[in-house]
Amino acid sequence: MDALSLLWWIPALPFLGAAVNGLLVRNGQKGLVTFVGLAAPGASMLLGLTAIWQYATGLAPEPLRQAVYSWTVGEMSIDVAFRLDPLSAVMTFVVTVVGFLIHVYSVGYMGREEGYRRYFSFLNLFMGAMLLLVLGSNFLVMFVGWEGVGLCSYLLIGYYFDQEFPPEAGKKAFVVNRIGDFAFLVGMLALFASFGTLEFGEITERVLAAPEIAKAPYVFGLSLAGFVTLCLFIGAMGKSAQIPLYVWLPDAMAGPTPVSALIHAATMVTAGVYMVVRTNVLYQLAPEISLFVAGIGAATAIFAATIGLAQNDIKKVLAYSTVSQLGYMFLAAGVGAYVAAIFHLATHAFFKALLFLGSGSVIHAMGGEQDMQKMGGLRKHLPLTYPTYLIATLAIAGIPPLAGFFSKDEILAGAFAGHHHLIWGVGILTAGLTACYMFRSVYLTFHGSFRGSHEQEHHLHESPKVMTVPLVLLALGAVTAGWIGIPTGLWEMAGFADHNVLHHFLSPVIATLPGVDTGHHLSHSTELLLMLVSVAVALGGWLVAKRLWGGERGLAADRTFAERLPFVQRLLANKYYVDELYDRVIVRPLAGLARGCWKIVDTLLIDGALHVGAFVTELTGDLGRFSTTGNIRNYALYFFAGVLLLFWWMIF
Amino acid sequence: MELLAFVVFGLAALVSAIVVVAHRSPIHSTLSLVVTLVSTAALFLMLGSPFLAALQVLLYTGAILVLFLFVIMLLNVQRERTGAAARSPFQTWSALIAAFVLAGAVCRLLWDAHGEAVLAPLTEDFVALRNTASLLFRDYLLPFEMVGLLLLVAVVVASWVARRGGADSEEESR
Amino acid sequence: MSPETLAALAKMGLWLAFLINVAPIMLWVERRAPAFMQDRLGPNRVGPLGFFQGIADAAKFIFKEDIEPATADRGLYLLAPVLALVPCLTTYLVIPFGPDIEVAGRTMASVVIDSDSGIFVFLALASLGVYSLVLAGWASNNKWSLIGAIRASAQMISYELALTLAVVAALVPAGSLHLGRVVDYQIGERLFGFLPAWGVLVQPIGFLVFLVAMFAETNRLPFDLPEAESELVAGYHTEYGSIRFALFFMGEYMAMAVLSALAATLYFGGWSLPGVDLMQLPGVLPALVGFVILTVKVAIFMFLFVWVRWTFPRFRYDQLMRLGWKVLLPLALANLVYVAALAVGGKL
Amino acid sequence: MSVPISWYLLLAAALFAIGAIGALTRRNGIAIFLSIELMLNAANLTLAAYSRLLGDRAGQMVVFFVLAVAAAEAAVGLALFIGIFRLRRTIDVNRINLLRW
Repeated sequence: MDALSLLWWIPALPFLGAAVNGLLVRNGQKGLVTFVGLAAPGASMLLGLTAIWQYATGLAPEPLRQAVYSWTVGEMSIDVAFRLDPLSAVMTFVVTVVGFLIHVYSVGYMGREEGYRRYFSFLNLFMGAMLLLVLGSNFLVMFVGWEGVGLCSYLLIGYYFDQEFPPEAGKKAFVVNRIGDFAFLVGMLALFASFGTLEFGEITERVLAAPEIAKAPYVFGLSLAGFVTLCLFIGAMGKSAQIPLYVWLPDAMAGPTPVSALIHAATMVTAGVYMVVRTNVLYQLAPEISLFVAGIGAATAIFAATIGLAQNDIKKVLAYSTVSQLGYMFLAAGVGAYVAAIFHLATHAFFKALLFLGSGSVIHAMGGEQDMQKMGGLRKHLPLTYPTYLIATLAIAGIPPLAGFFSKDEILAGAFAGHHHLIWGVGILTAGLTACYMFRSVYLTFHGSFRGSHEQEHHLHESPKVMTVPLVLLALGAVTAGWIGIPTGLWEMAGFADHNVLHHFLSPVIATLPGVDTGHHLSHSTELLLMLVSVAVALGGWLVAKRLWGGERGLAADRTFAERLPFVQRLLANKYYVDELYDRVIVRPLAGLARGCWKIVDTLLIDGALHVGAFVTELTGDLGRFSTTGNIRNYALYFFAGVLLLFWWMIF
Repeated sequence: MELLAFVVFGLAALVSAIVVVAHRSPIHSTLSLVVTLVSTAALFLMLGSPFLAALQVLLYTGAILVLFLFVIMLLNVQRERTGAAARSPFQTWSALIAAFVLAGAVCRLLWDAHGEAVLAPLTEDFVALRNTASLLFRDYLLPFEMVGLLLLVAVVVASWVARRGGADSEEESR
Repeated sequence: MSPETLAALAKMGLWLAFLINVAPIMLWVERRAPAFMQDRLGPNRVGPLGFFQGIADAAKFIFKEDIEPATADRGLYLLAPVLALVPCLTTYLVIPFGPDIEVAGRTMASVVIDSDSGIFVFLALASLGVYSLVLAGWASNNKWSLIGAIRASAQMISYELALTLAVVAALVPAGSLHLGRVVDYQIGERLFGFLPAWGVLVQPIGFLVFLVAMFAETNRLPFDLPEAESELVAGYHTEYGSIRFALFFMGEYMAMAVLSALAATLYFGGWSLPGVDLMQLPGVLPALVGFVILTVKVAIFMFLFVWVRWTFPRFRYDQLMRLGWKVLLPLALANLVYVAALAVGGKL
Repeated sequence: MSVPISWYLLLAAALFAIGAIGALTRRNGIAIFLSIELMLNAANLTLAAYSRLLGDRAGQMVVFFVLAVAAAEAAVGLALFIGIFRLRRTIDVNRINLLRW
């Protein structure tokens, strides 16, 4: 079977599953729901893997494009087309594999929930939308997927709609995303206005052929490339939770934990990174925006990492960790290390999904409790969850030879090579902090003695196989995912041929522009030194965490910290009061403005005009109705008068 | 001779028409209308249409006005009440003025159009009933049939509307 | 005075002489005939066999005190009995009573109004008969009278339909509204080669309808609901006495006579007798003999009226209406269709 | 002596005006009906007169149809009055003003 010709079925299958589960199956048919809910993304995954395999082993390095339908409005024609190239192949791989594993995990985790069918319908819908996003051949299809995942995110955050907070969080996510989406739309339309097409391939070709078009001044003192990339990046800020639009992501943890793993850690939030890399040719032509991207990424990375240090909710820790790691990815993209960004995206997908699923297992065991202050010593009770969680932590901390080490190291190397030393410094500091707060969560959760209630302790149990098997598989990925991108330098130093598979695979996607300097090459010694530094920092972070929270120490360090530096502790625990700031600066003025509009524009002007109109009409009617006396003789007289008038008119 | 007949029947028609309108008793109004119609029938005869004259008497006075009388007696309609409350001077005066204006204008127009023109003598052909019949049943067959249908519908509707003890009738609840 | 006018006056005089005498004679018949049927004597003091009884009754009516109800609508009260005579004193004008005759070198029709519209005029004038009943009932300001008047108007309108339809069917064979042509047709044609083509033989059902409707139109038993003495005292003429009552009385008998003449004309060959050719007679004799023949036929009908009166009981009002609308009207229509089909098929 | 055609027409116009006055001023529903019949009759007279003037019997046909329609109208109208009378015990149009404002 030629999987490549069936490309469009990859996103279509999950959509089909969502439709079947959402529209045809009844609530009670749990087995059928499970079957459809797993079969659709499973088939999609198999198809996707086959297609990637066939593409990667194929002779043609050309991107594969498949148009399904042509949407024509007037003279404008946009294809509903799919594109398989190295970048979308990597993304498809991550999305389908991680997505499918999380689907399997969900069967166990969500087994006793009320809206089981709804959940799987939405989850399939998300898979479809995400695959549409990554496989779309032009901005419009991508945008449809982009909005689709936003919708699913909203639906799934607000999954527990009978509680108070989740729907609020869903709304917040949606509204914050809208801000970014709007900018995305503006950027997209600017591209369309300039090039008359939205196809990735065509735009890249045109820009490569004539870079001066993209460099020409456009608006606000920016070049076309600058304007478009800025707009797109603002879109990415929303979707990928960068400063200042990151605030929705920690709240998004109100959704079910597998949702957090899939959408708000592994896949959807990386869409922004994917999009930036997808349009790398434009970013390369807009160095100032690239630098801005890097700066935002670095700031987000360290900012979120510091907050992560002071969080007690296990999922919040992971959420801020996600924000921080996404910052890393943008840092990479900003400094021109696009492959590193995608590399980190892929490895991160595995270990972050693993972390979330592990935390889900913990929460499952704790009967819904998420506060780490009530945990401790869980490793005895969770013999499978603990090692997998630990592996993920090691991976994210950057301990070799796990996945996180290679990707993170490549980012830092990229930053250093591009002479962005300050950014590199921030990155390395963040790496230490990451190790520190991640091990804090490990120690508080699994080590020491149990701090929860007796009931909870009695209830503790390892999760069922359907949940632990995905954990193990993901752990395998977290260990090995990095090996596809072992740096060229290491291979060379070890005397082997270059086996940096990922780099070679992705290189066709990264545009090489004349006059744009991308070839920063570090000497092998520098590269090795940088690796050692980052490993040392990671180990340092781990050791600090062990000193502070390891063993039976529990929460003592937190208390000491709060006593010694109450201001800093409160600042961190309250996430720098950003939500409050936004509330004061943006939300309330907006609400006030809206209220003003309502009172003055709507009630006074619009309603007033209507009331005046209605009053006039009513008055006319009140006066006019006296002519309808109900007395037929009056009517006859009107009639007769009319006849006379007609008569007069006809004669004279 | 013809002039005498016209004066007699015309005056009869006019006077009885005024009585129709002016008399307060519906019975007297109806009977005056009978006189008007019979006079008009005579005028039809003078205008060379014995068919219309006979039809006028047969249909109008013999059937329609009998129906009026029948209904008036059935409902026992009394004379119209007089008195301030029942009067509406505006209606009355405007009606009078409008009618006089109309009549005046029409009369003026007709007089201007025809003046003292006198009719040509009647021809046998015009009066012959056979010709009238062939016109009615040949050239005007479709309207004739449609009028028949109309009358059928009217009969059905009338008997339905006026039926005793209908669902919406007060009669039944008593 | 023109010869035409003179001739018309003569013809009218002939008719009036006949009609004036109908009432007194019928008074006598109405009393002697039932007496004979019931095996009793009846009036036998005034004249031979009490023959002048009618004259005595008429004298009584004329000399009785004229009483008017105080609450009556006087004008209409006085008008109504006069109107009772109007239809009968006008409708005979179109009934032929003989063949065309030659008088003083002129051909003259034995009918007062020799018009194409003949029967049309008859029906139009006959339809005015209802007014006298309605006005009498209304003007009397008496509930019995009013009920009688309402009954009369409904009854006469209802049966007029059947009557008219039967008449139309009877006209179809001759193809003319002129009654003289109808009689000519009945004289000229033969059924099966030997029977006279009298209407009654061509369309017996039409005749039956006509006969029944005729009884109803004249308010005779068994259809005398408007004056049913056992229910309404005397119906529309309850409040009438003396000469005014006599006028109603005369009107009723004259209407019977005229309708009988029409029936004879439409269905029994009118003034003709099979095998008798009046044209052989000289002068005005054909007309006079024709009139006598017609009178004999009318007399037979009149006796039928009396006979039926003393034979059948009175109908109930709803039965009357049902008979009129649901039996006679469909029958008359069916008869008309039948006759029209015969005419179109060339069988007549 | 012959009568000018305009006399017939003027008579018809006068009858029509009288009928109109009646239709507009009478309060009794049946009287209004009678006035309308009067107006119809006036129109019929005009038609017959013009039929005579123009020597075209089409006018007589129209009169015939007017008569037939008048019969239908009278039947339905009087039935309506009977119905109204049953409900409201009156046929005074001043008091039959259900469709009032």
